[in-house]
Amino acid sequence: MITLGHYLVVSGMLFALGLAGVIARRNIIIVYMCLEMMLSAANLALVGFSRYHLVNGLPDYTAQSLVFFTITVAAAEVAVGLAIIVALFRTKQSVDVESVTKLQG
Amino acid sequence: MSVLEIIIALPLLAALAVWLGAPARAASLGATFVNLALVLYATVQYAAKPAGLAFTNARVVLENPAISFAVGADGVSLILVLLTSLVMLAAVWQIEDRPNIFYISSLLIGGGAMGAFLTTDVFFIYAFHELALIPTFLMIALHGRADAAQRKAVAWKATIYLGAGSLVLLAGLAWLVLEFSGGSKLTFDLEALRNQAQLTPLPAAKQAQIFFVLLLGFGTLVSLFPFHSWAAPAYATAPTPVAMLHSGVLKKFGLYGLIRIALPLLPQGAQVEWVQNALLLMLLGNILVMGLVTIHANRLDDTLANSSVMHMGYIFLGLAAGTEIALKGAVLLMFAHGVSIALLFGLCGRMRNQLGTLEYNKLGGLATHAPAFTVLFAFGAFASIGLPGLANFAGEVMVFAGSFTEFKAGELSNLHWTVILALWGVVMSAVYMLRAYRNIFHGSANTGLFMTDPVFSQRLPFILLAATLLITGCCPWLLLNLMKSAL
Amino acid sequence: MHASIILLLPFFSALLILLGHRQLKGASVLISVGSSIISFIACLFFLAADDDNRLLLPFIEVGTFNAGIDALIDKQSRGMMFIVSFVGMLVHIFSLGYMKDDEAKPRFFGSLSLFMFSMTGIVLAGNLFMMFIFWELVGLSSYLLIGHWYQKASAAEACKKAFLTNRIGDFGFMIGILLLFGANGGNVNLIDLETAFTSGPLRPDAPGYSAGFTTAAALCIFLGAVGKSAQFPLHVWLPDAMEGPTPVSALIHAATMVAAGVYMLVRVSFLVTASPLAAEIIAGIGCGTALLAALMATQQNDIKRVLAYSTLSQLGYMVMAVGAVAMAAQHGHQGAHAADPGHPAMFHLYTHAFFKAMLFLGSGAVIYACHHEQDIWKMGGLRKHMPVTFWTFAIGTAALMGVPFLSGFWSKEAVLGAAYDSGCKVLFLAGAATAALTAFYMTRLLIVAFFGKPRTDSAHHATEAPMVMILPLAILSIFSVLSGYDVLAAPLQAMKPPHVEGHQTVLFASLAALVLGVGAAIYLYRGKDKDPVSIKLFANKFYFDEIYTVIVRVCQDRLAWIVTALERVFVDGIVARLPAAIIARLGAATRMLQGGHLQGYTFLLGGGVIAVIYLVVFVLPRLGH
Amino acid sequence: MSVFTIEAGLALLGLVLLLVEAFKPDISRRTLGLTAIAGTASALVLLPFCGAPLPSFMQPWHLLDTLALFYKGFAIVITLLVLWLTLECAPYLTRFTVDGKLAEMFSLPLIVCSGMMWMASARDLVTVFVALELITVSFYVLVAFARKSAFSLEAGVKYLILGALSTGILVYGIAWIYGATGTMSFEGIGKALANPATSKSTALFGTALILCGLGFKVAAAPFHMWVPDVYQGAPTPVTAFLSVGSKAAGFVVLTRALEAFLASGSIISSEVQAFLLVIGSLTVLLGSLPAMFQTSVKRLLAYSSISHAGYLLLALACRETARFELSSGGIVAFYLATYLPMTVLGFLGLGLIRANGLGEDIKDFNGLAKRNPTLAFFMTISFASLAGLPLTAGFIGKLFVFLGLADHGYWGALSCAVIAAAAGFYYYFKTILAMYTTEGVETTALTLSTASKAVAGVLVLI
Amino acid sequence: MPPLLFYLLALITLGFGFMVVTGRNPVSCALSLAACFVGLAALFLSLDAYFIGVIQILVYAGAVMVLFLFIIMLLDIKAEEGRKLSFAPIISGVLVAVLLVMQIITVVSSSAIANKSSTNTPLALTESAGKIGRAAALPTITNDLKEGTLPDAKLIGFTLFDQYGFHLQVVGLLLLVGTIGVVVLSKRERSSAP
Repeated sequence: MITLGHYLVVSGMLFALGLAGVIARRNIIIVYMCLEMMLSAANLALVGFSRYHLVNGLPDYTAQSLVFFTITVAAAEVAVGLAIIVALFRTKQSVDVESVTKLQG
Repeated sequence: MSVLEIIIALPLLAALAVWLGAPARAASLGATFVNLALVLYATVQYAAKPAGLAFTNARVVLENPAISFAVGADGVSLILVLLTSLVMLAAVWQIEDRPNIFYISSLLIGGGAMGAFLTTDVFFIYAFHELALIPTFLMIALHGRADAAQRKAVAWKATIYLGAGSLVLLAGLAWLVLEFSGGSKLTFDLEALRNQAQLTPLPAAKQAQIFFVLLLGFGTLVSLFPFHSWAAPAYATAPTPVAMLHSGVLKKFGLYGLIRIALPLLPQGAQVEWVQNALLLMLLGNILVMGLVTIHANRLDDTLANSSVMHMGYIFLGLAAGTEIALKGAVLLMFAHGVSIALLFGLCGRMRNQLGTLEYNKLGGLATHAPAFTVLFAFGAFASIGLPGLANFAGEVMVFAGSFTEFKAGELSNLHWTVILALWGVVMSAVYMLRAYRNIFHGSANTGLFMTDPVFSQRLPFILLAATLLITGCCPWLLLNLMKSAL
Repeated sequence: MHASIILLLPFFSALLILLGHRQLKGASVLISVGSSIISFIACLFFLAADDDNRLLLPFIEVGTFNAGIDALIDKQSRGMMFIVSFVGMLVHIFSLGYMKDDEAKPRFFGSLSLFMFSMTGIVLAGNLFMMFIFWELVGLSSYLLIGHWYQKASAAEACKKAFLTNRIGDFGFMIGILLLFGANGGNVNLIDLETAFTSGPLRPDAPGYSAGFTTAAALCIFLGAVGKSAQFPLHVWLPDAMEGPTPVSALIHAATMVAAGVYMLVRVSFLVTASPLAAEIIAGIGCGTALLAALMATQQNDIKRVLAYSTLSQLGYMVMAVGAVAMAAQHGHQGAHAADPGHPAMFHLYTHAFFKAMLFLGSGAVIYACHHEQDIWKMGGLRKHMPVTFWTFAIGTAALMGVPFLSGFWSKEAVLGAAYDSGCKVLFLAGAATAALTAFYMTRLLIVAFFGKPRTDSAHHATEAPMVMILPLAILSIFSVLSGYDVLAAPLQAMKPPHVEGHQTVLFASLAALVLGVGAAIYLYRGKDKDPVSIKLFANKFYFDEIYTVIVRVCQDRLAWIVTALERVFVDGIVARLPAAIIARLGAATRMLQGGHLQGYTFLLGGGVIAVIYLVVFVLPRLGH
Repeated sequence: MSVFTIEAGLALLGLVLLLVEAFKPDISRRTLGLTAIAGTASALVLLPFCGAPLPSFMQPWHLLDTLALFYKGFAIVITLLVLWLTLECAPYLTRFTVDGKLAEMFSLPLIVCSGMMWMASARDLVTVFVALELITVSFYVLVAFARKSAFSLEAGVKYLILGALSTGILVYGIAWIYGATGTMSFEGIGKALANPATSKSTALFGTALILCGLGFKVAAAPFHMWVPDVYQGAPTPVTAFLSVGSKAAGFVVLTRALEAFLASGSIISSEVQAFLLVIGSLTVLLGSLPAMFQTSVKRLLAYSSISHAGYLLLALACRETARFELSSGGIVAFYLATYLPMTVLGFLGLGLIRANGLGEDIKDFNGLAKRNPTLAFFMTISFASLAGLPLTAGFIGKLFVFLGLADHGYWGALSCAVIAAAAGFYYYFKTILAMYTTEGVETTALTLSTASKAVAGVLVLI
Repeated sequence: MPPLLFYLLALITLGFGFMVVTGRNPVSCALSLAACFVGLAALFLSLDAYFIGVIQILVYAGAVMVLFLFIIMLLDIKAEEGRKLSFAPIISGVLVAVLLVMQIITVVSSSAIANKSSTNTPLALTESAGKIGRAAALPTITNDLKEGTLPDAKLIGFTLFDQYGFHLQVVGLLLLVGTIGVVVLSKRERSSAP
């Protein structure tokens, strides 16, 4: 019997997975992928909630439209982010997080 | 528009003018002269009918919490303002070929002190004092008499102490305001707070707590033992006018605050046993410990700086006694000490500039070549050891007498024992002052270090202070009359 | 009226001279001397003034505390006033000659006037606070005068020593005043205090009477006198004070200021009377000082020091008298030696003032003649060179020794009588012994300095002093002969105690002492060129100075050093450095967080989230509200 | 005429500027900048006349109360200042931009501004999210704008990763709050939380996540670690914009969200309150303690802005006041209002010194008083105010916070705040002192455009 | 839905997600991310969110992934083969993840809504046909509902344009800003400066 709980746990695991990746990986592009994963995990939670929060018998579409926005925003973020990463690569010839440690203290 | 507002504004405006390039000396001297004149005018006015707050005027700044720029003066504040304007005049006057910042800072410190003494709104009382602290700190750090690193260290020490003290003080004041704001609005108006305090007085225990916080806060500003160790190096390092103004005037702010804010609002606070004992202990620390430290000093500026820390003990004694006589004595003593220490620091500064050293074992026999200078110094020195006929004596004796008013033949309370020990401090101050005097002015003239009397115009500021000492020393009632209704 | 003239005239002359001596050069001398003369004349009128106690100037009036400048005019103050202004005037005149070629003359005369002012204040003082004020001021003026030749290290040290020693005395004096102030409800007016002690709330049988308090108050006040009148153990400053110009020694350190202590004690004799213990201690200290000083005097070679120690011992005499009279009073010998009308101490003070002042001035003349040579062994044979000085000096010596029918004789007998009545034999015997010693060392002085043949050419070429210096000597000699007799004593209100009969013992004792002392001296010193006897202990003044130096070094300098160190280390360290250090550490630590590594940041962020969730979701709800 | 016109208008102006720059490449940046400034200024002028009620279709997500209006005005002002600051700093900014183009530096702030204005009146989480993202993404671009400077780029990367992370957290939080309460509008959330049936742990979980997400935006510890690096790396005007604009935006959302979370009878109010206190205390400390050891003024200002955020959080924590009418919203608004001029002034000085070819280290301030007394004077005022010295606006703000804390008896937090303030005295004075030390390296007089003088003067007066 | 299917999908999602996190080669990471998203999309479908599922595939697995791959290729980033990995971050990452998961599980298990399921909260399409409020303006929606099919896309569309029209604009603006950003940040310097 699959309950909302299952979905939430899956989304949570995905979220945690993403977080772990963000923390552990050194390749900025992969870090960025992990970030996207986290966003999608959030989406999963949202959709799950919206499905089981019925407004007069139908899923709550306000939540789903938020998901829609999230995806769009994520796309935009990816665009900008990748642009920045490219710029970084151009100057530093590397996408390693360890290549940006000048600013500190 | 009250005359007090002009008195406050004048130095600050003058400072601004000098900053913007007005002729420094002329502007400053002019401002301070006019200021002194105004203060004298106000004092005379008040002396005619010495009752309550005079020249009051309030401008609302904030509705809630109620903060207003309210000025007003009674005997106590007038005496301190008189002190301020005298010392400020002398300090500005004795500056010789120094950059403008000397004038600016002197004016700022003076103006800040004026504001602190004349406003009757806790917020501004506090604010003006802080305003006066900045230039002090800057001047010590920038134009102090030591190599850059050392003077910066000294300046930092002073700033951190004073800053911390001010924050504790702020906490205490905030507590007061929270306790005594009647109704649903916070108010900073001293009168309102006082009324509320009279309407609904706090339990003595709580008063004691608040009073203690205030005591620590104000005490740090007055270099109350053991929060004093900023003072001596700061004064020893500070440029002459700053040393004069801070030790002479600004330092008195803490005491003024205690008399003006803490005591009226927390009448039982100071009398609660543990607070009083703590205070007595601390002030004994000031008198005895610092007395010995002073005796140990072997440079004039150290001696003066430490002595000025030590003498605070007597004023605190007056507060601790809390009787009318003692309090008025304390105020008198504040005035006297301010004038005398300013005089001494001023002369000390001259000596340092001319001789380059202040170490006793290098000096000697200056009296031979600089008799007038010697006489002036003697005025300051003997005043500060409480010689009758000079201002400090009346204050000290009043403090002592005031502490003995409720004395039953037979039993001596802690207070009385403290007074007796404090009296021994008088002996100690004689020891170090005479030592200084003997080492510097007596003995055979040391040909290596040669110094002559300042020209007459440069003598005048010191003569002004010395004369003040003599007059108030012979006729303390001149000042006491101002305080007829106060306290 | 007269009172205020006498008081303020010297004040203004002092102010004028000290502040403006640059402008008015020679004039300052005239101002000073003139003022002294005027105030002497005023004082003559003053002698006729009738008792009262009126306020001259306001000083402090707050609540119960009002210490004004008021004059208590009665027999004692009138008499004392006469002494002060009379001797003062003579010394002024004498100084004209003595200080003729001193470049700092104005300062000298200014200080002299200042002294006259303060001394007058003490004499007139109607309440203890006023007395304290002028008490300190005479201290100042004596400081200035002793330090007149401040270039001399010895003088500089001496004046410092004098002031500080007096400060210690004043410390006690102030405590005493405060005790009385508190106990008597803020009223320290002498008359009121007397009533309070005799019939008021402080009388022995009053409720809440505390003997301890009375004794304490009496002794504290007495400490003031100890300082001013150079009693043991605070006597060390007086001999050194001889560094000052001789006229000063005559006026301040012989006739008037040092006597102020005694005067004050007499003023508060009701207090002494009220406390037996205090009375005994006072008498004891008095006679101890008398004896010790006399012993020291026997071995001094500096003419002024001999006189100084003699002064000490005479002061001891007076103090002893005060104590003795009080003891006598406690034993019920009222009337005989009561403080009023005549008090032995005051009487001795009175006579002593004249002859001791004269002796000092005489020695001054001698020193002046010998070009500031003070060692008596370098003099000799001065009798022929300066006869007038010699004769006056001789008269003075005789008076001091208490040769019958000279003033000293009467007063000394009175004092011994008091000691006798006190019932304490020790006092009496010590007194007698002191008398003998006095006779001894004075004779020694006279013989060595004036008889025999000159031992140095400075003594050889000594010539008689000028008129201005001779005149005061002459006048004083007259007084030291006559002042014991009612002829002078009565109009001058010398408080001469009625000469009571039945003291044969006393009479014989004093005569015996005289004969003994003189005989011994003549026998020992006749025609000697160097001191036949030398007793190190006496010569070195019982090593008091050395002991005190040690005490000061240990109890003050070492202590100061230690305390300073502690203050630096602990107070500063704990209050200032420690917190600063802690904050600094924290700052550095927190700064470590900013490693600049992205991974570190993300970790912190993730960890933060975990922590926050843990806090908010799992901890806080448990805590409840 | 309604506020919406202004909001849309500003965004539109931004786009127009872009187009112009695109099609007329040779247009001088001065004209662009001045146009932008003029537009913003006119917006500011028009703002008071926008009382008109909003069209009904906007009501559900667009709230127009005094708070919103205040923050809208705030946004416009800061944008104005930033634009002008950009103009001032243009000379050295262009050195790090491609082809010395700055057009986006003028247009993006306008868009950000409208984003902030929308945020100010957001009444549901969707709007918050969208507006917030608009701002954030624009800031990604702005921070990395001077990309020829390695610092700017590094800052861009760091901000990008951490910002995206925080966005993820925020969205996840929104999801959970939605799950717990079944709605996204603040009123709805408030109502739901007031209803005891709502699952507490779920609500708390969501709240915690959201607070973390917002905490990142307002630079609250422990989510502050991006601030120093990013602020230091970003072009000075952008830093100013970040430290005032985006912080203010974060706080307005925080205020709104807290209104919901701490609604009367809310089941989680006490937890949230405690959380705010803890975070606030932590923030003031973590902000001021490291600041004492900074040598770069810009970084110092960054830390100081952290600690100021801490004070603001503490102010938010004193929610319903015990006795006195100091509404925390009011305090926050006042604090921000005072914080704006002094910070901008600080960055202005920084920018000008930078524009005169000096670095951003404290030692570069040496002898400023000699080189340019006026600027030194302004800077002194600004730093004194940041330090919270009496008679300066900053003091009153701090005082209110202290009073509020004392009023509630939050002694722990109060002591932290006091310690932080004490530390603050130290590092601000260190800079002030530097300005007056005469051993200045070289005493070349700094040039200061009259305009900037004027503006600075105005700022000082505030 | 059958649990088995759910677990399968979950496994796909998480498994590929795990590969993203652990993969050494960026390309493989990107591809596994795409796969992960596909699984996610399937989960969306299983939650009756067809539209979302579709755009998840289109936007993410399609556009975004392509973008990623494109960039990776463009910069031809070497695989992290040679570089030995540093353990501190990995351990901390794992730690944080584990803790987070534990927390989430606790929260989920403690909250009531978590055990809603398609059985205890079924969609009531036909009943809801009457009470869809303003959406009724669109007859198609009502008709679909009456037929018992969920007009998912239509309903989302309606919500978007009815409630969130403004937000759409803003997001559009956002995308524009993104574009500007990309242009600003990645345009090359004109080498020949006139």
